This record gives sequence, structure tokens and C-alpha cells, in this order.
Amino acid sequence: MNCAAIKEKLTVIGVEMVSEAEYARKGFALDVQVAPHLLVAAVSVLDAEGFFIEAITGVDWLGEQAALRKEAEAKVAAEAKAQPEAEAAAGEAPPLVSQPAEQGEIPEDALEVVYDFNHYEGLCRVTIRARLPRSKPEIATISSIYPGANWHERETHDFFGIIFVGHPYLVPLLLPEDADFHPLLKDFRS
Amino acid sequence: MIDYLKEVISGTWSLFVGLGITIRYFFQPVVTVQYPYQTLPMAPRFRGHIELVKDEETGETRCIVCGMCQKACPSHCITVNGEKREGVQGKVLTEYTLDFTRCSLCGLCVESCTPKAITFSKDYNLAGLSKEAYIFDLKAELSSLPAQTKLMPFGCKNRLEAKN
Amino acid sequence: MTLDPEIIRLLAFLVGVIAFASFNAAYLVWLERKEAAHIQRRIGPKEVGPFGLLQPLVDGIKLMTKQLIVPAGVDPVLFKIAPILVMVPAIMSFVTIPFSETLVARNLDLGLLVISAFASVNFLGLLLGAWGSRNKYAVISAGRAFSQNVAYEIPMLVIVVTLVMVSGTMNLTEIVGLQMGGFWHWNILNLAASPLMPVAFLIFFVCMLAETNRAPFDMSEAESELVAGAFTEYSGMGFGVFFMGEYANIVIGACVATILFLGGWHSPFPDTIPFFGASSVIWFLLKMYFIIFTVIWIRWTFPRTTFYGLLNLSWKILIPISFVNLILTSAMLKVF
Amino acid sequence: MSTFAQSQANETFVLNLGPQHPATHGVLRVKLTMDGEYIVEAEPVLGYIHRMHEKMGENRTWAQFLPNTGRIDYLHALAYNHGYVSVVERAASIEVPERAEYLRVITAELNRVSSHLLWFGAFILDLGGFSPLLYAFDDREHILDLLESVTGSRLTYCYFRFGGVYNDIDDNFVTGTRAFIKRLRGRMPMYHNLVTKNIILMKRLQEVGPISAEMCRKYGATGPVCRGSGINFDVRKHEPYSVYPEFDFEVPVYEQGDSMARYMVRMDEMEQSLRIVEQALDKLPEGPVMAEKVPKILKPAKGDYYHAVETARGSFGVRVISDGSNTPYRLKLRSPTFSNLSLFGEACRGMLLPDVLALMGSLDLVIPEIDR
Repeated sequence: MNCAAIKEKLTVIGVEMVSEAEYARKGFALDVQVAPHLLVAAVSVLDAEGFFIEAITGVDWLGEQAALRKEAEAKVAAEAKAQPEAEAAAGEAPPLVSQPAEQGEIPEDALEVVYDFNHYEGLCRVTIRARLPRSKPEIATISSIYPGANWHERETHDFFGIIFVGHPYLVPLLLPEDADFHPLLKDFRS
Repeated sequence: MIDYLKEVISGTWSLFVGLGITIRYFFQPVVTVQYPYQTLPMAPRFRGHIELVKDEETGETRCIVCGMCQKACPSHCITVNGEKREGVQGKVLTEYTLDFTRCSLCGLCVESCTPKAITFSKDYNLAGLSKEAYIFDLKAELSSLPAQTKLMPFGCKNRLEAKN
Repeated sequence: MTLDPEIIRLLAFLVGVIAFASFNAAYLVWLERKEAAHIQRRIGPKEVGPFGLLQPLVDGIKLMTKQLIVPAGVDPVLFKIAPILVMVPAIMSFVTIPFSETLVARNLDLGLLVISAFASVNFLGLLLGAWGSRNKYAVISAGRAFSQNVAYEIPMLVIVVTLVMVSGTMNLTEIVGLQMGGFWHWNILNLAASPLMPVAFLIFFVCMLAETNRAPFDMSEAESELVAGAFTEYSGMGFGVFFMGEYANIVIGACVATILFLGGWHSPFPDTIPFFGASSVIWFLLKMYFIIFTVIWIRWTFPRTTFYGLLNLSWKILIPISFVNLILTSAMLKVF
Repeated sequence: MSTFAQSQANETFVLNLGPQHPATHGVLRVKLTMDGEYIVEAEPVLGYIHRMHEKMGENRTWAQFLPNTGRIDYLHALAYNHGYVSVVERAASIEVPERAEYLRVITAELNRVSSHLLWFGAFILDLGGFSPLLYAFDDREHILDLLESVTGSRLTYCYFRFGGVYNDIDDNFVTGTRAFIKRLRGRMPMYHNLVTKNIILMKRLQEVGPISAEMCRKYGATGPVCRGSGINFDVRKHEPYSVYPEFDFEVPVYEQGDSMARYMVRMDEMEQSLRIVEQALDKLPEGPVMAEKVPKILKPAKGDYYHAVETARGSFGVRVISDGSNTPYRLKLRSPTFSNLSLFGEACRGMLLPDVLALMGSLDLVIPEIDR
């Protein structure tokens, strides 16, 4: 049961990006980026392989896109400034202008759902990530495949407000029954 | 049928073995410490609430009001302030209060204090009638403290250093 | 109406019996706490009076001064009757118990029958109390107490019947009279009657434990499951009377066991030995308190049995063996 | 007088086990729908002691979160210290000296034995036996004194630091630990005679609360719960961390999957932990207990790190996402009892009330660790 076998199986079903993270440095062997609609397929592959579910949690990347955009502009500005000397020095400089992100729809910040799976025999922790738009954070539930995920999903719903479509009992687990706030969002002000 | 009988007999035998153990303990001496009359000596490294150290030469505190402990504390229990007095080099401590209701005895303040001006006290029976009783004014208590010559070694590099 | 001496004697004995029952109920609590403490290698009560001897007194005062809360929605009649129903049968059965040759309130010919009859009344009180206090935990514990009591009544009575057959009478004084002489005359070692006599004593002892809901059969007031079982809603003296009732029942069980098996007030040594041989109340109390010591000792050693385990134990082991003992004894009596 | 309602097919009533109940050892509430004394449906309700450690982690610096780790599961606080400290060392790539790792293993294993002893006492107390609790506490007191002489506290330790430990041990700790190991080894046969071989307890635990290996996998149960159902999964062997590879110890695994199996797993684990401590004391190297240059204001490299440790209740994992600043961007605590308890609803369907308590005791729940 090695990670390479899992890696092919996951790429076969068209998962976005599967990278072999270096276990000693990062703590998990496979880092899988998944499109929300492919999540259930990926999880059922792992279920078939005999993985058990370790945890489900969320990460709120508020302000990430803004930082990325600022970084991109700073890079562009730096190149524009550096370009004239490079041209003078190198004669013909490759067209370095990186087109700024297309102005159309500014990519919205993401709410990321992180699934951790581990295996009882082989040393292979798989982390599946799915990024959801902050305005409409919805993803399919996997409590039908892993009943253990039922509570994890309820807890992630409590803290981040991510709605797990098809969850049998999406009622606050740790927060009081009538809680409508989601404490772990970055813009949460108690 | 035979193993059923064997099980009944071995079962009753295990009951009598259990009784034998408890009756043996019944006649053995008592293990508990009778608290109000006898008290246990606290280990030298026991962490009670923090207290200021009285420097044996000057008889005053060693605190230089740098506020490192105030910044290091996760639950903001320590408030320190001092004032500049002419003719005195550095700040003089005027107020050092510890809100012990929120302290989690993690030791980050004692560890971050460079002049080693605070250490852990050894008292554990802190009974008070109100929350305010737990706001300790360490500066006031300083006078009643005995001068501590040998500081409890903490964070020392290895066992040899702990010896002296 | 002339007061003939019989009535005065009877009144005096009744007062003595009630005093004995309540004194015992109080100081068994003290004995239990002390014994449990030493088994667990700690001290137990020692503040109030020397060795904590005044502790039961102080507990009694505390219970009496506590407010008797009758929760809303409770059936007041049943709620108030229940503690009395548990306490009175226990005291009533003291009337027929012979503490020594002369020290007996009313020497009835059917003493054993009276005690067995009252023994089954006390758990009715438990049932009414639990049903009256409209508390879910209490109702569960009442259900358990009911089936436990039925399950353990049968082997106990079968053993009592075998003993009545062996001694030919139900009058307790005569039963003890038959066990004169040294301890080999006691019924527990009366192998002539039936080789299973020690096993019969063991069964009787186990049934007595189950009758009085003592561990390891305390299914009805199982602290860790049903909080306080039948008397969850009782506070103050209501709980106090329940408690005294339970301890009085233990004392009754111990007395009956000593009378039937351990030769009542006779000393283990034959009468020829001058001082020790004489049979007296001391021997009766010694044996009784030894049995009570064992009851407490068992409570602080064993975990609780499961409920179905408890019923299986009775229906599948105790009752068959007691029937075998009954048939064996009748056969032995017929043959010899 | 209302005429007796015609009793419907399933006359069930709801009974609240908790949140204030002697057997839940904390504030866990289980909503039991009961039919007579049989459980139809059991739904644990959580959140009564939820303190939101993960939000606290986000507005405290890396070092300031250390005291919190001791409060997540106060029975085995040192393993939680170990988990958090190791993940930050992995993020900031700090090298920990050999002696510090040995001290961490010695104190964590002693803490595991004290956690198992308390579980043993409380578990037998739930089943009605009162004395074993006091004997177990008598032994546990020795461990608490030993750890107090080193770390300064008795229950919620804050002894590990990034790059090493708070201070060094002295000789009477070593002699005290060896004496304790000899003492506990002498006491184990007594525990087995008094409790394990007792017919009443055997009847109480055998075939009670069966949990299959498949159910463990589906719910993600780890630790003694999954080792009781035949799954050989122990983070110390599966993902070796710290200096555990240098010690030889077995992982006790039982196949039956009932409460008795989980009970035996923990009793054998105490013996294994003593073996580890003994070997660690023999091979204790000299040298510093703190890494040389650990920056006062720690700023670990950006990225996402995970580290799992084996606590008394299962695999405790800490996922840390750092954005290079001195406070964590996101701190996820994966608590083992959260998953172990999630199979409770399915495991105790159709059981009797006393068996439910036997099952709940065998899961070794620590409620603040579930609610975090």
C-alpha cells in the first residue's frame, strides 16, 4: 500500500493536482487539490483503498486574493522599472510584461475545506483540499461514505458556515443550538 | 456441562481471591496524609503563583520594569509600571500586580525575565472569599519575603549546572 | 384495665427492639464507612468524637433538620407512605427474633413464616416510592428491584423449607435449641441432614444480599447508572428512613442467617468449658456482626453484576441447586 | 382518570444521561431514546465545555499557546504538549538535542501510565467497584510527585518548549522512577487478581459493546479503541517520531473488539510504557536539554504542517498553517476521543443501560478533549 498507487488512482479520475509532499518536512504524504464536484469520487477511491478518516476542517483565506494581486502588481512594477536597464544591457530582452490578471471577474477569496485521511497499515496520510467561493460555500457531504465524517462536517459547519449538501443532521454540534455566528471566519468580530 | 461447572467453580474461586486481597489491605497501614494536621513538603520546583525576588545585597527587587513578563503572558495577568527618578539609573518599580484568577502557571514570564526578578512561590493553600482577593500586589508582599540567596535553577543547560 | 406483666414485658421489649433497630441502623453506617475506608487504606470519619463515633449522631441530626421537599407533580400519598412501608416491616420482624434463651419479644410458633412474609413487604415500599416520585430513574430502578426480588425470593424460601424440614419446627427458639453443643452441631455443618448444607448457607447468604439490594446486586440504587435509584427525589428524613430501612433489613438477614445456620446464641465450644461454653447474647451478636462485616466487605470488593446476569444467576444456578438440596435432604431424612 | 391509552407499538421515552451524571466524567450529555431498558437511539450532545482552543491559537503567539495544550486533555497533557511542540519544530525546522527528546519520551510515557491508572479506577467505579479506584490513585500519586519534582505542576503540564524542555531532571528523579517502576510491576498482579479475573467483571465486560474493525475504520477510531478490535495502529510504531524507534516495545492488540479487549489493551499498555521508560533511563545521553539558537520571537516558514502523536486515547494530530508571522494563521487540533465517541451512537443501539456505561467507560472519554 504505497502512495504512488494512490496517486495514479486519483489522477485517473481527473483530480486537479496531486503532488507528492515530502512527509518528513510536511507531515503528510499526498497533497491533493480537488474540484468540489469531484470530491465524492476522490473520497470513494480512498474508501475503497481502506483509508480511515482522520479529520475535516476549514481554512478561511480572506484577503489572499488581494495580497496575490498586490504582489503581482509589485512584480510587474519592478519589471517595468528593471526592463529599460535590462534592455540597454542585454540588447534584446524577452518581452517580460506579464499581463495583469484579466480585469473581468476578480477571483473571490476562497474558503478551503481540508480532508485528512490515513491508513492503518501503510504510512500514507492523504490531504484532500477543496476550495469554495466565500459567498456560496457549499460542497457535497461524504457522511454517506464515512459515517465518522458526520460530526466533523457539523463542526466545520459550526466554525466556518460551510454547508454540506445532503448532510442528514446539519445542526450545530459544539456551538449552542441557536448559534448563527461562525467564529473561525477571519472577519468574525465577537 | 463440565465446562459450565468448571466456570461456576473458577468463578466463585475468583470471588474469594478478590476478598482475600481487600482483607489484606484492610489490615495494612493507612496511606493517606491527614491534611490539616500533616502537610506534604512541596517539591523545590513546585509552581505556585509568581513572586518578586528580594535581592540579598540591596534588599530591593531586581525588577528593571522592562515589561517583558507583561508581554510574554498569554492571559495578560501581570501589570507592571515604574517611573523615572532622577539620580537613579533606569526605572524604579512602583506597581507590580498579578491577577491570579487568570494565571495558568505556564512559566513564560519567569523564563522571559532576564534579570531573574520573579520566581515561583511555594504556597498552594490560597483560600479567598472574593475574586479581588486573588489580585496580588507583589510589590507590597516583597517586604515580607525572606531574602532569597540561591535562586531555584531553571532552564539550566545540564545536570551538572543544577548541582551547584 | 389491669396491666398484667405480659403486656408490660411486651411493651418493654418493643421499646428495646426499636431502640436496637435504630441504634443499629445508625452505627452500621459508621461501621460501613470505617470498614470501607480501611479497605481503601484511608481513615474514614474521625473528626466528630473519638474515632468518629458521634458521626452517625451528627448525620442523623443533619438529615432531620433538612427540609422535606415534596416535588411538584408527585403523588403525595404514595410519596409519604413509601419510606414508612420500608421501615415498619423490618422492625416488625425483630419481634420474633430470639436474641437469647429468654431475650425474645414474642416467641411465635411460626416465627420463620412471619419474617419471610415481612421480608417481601419492604420492597413494595421501594416500588411505591419510585412510582410515586414520578422520576424516570426511579421507575427504572423500581422495575429492576421488582424482578430482582422475585428472582431471589424463591431460592431463599426453598432453603428455609429444607431447614424447617431438618429441624421439624418453625419456632426459632426450638431451631436454635436443636443446635446445642459445639459448632459441629450447627446446621451449617449438619452433614447428616444433607451434604450440601454449607452450599445451602452460601445460597442463603447470596439471596439475603440480593433481597436487601446490597452490592454486588445493588441494581436498584446503582449510583453510577440511576443516580440514586428509587429514592432519587427524597431528601431529609424521607431519605433517612429509607436508609434506616435498608440497614434494618440487613440486620434482619444477618440474624436469620445466624439463627438458621450458625446456631443462634450457642457458643462454638461445647458447654463443658466453663466460661466460653455458656451460651449467651454475646455469641449471637458476635456472629451477627461478623456476617454484617462480610456483607460490607463484599460491597467494597466487587463490581456490580449486570441485570440479566443477576437473574440468570438466580434462575439458572441458585434455584436448581436449592431444589437439589431440598430433594437430597428429604431423601436423607426418609432413609435415616 | 384518563383511560389507559392504548399502548402504541413502540412506547419509547427519552432519558437524559448527563450532562451532570456520575458516569460521564465530565459534561457529556447523551440523549437516550429508550424502550423499557433497551436503548433505541443514543445521540451524544456535545459543546458543554467547548472553549474554542483553535480561535485562541489564532490570536496568541506560538509560545503563548503552550499552556493551552496542557488543558485540552489534562490526563495526558504532556503528549499534547509534545504534539504541538513537534509540529512547530517541524515548521520552523528546529533541531532538538538528543537528551531533550529522551526527557520528553520519559515524562510522556509516565504521564500515559498515570492517565491509564485514572481511567482504570474510573472505569471500575462506573461498573460499581469502589476500592480499585483508591488503589489506582495510590499508585498514580507517585507519578504525580515524580513529574511535579521535574516540571513543577501535577496535572496540566507546560514543560516542553520549542527546541527542548523547560529544565533538566536530577538524580532523585531517576532513582524515584526506577523505584516506581518496580512498585507498579509488583502491583499489577494484584490488579489482575482483584479485577481482571473476577467472574462478575468478566461477565460485565465480555461481549459487551462490540466494535468491529470496519466500524473503527469508518469512524476513524484510533488508540486502544481500534487496537481492541484487531487493528495494529499505534502512531509510535506507524509514524515513528521523536526517539521512539530506539526503544523496543510491543503494541498490544486484541481481536474480540468488546469492552474486555479494550480493557486488556490498556492494562498491557501500562506494562509497555514502563518498559519504554526503563530503556530510556538506561540509554539517557548527556548534553544540553535546549537547542542552542531558538529565536525568541519565533516565525516559522510559510506553509501547512501536520504532526501526529500517540496519546493515551489515540492519535492526536495538530495541523498548523503559518503565514510567516509570529501567530499561527490556522491551528487545527485533531482529537482522538472526538472520533472514538462518534461511533457511540451506532455501537450502543439495542443495548441495556448498564452495558452502555460499560461501553462508554471502555472508550476512555475525556470530555474537554472532545469539545476542545
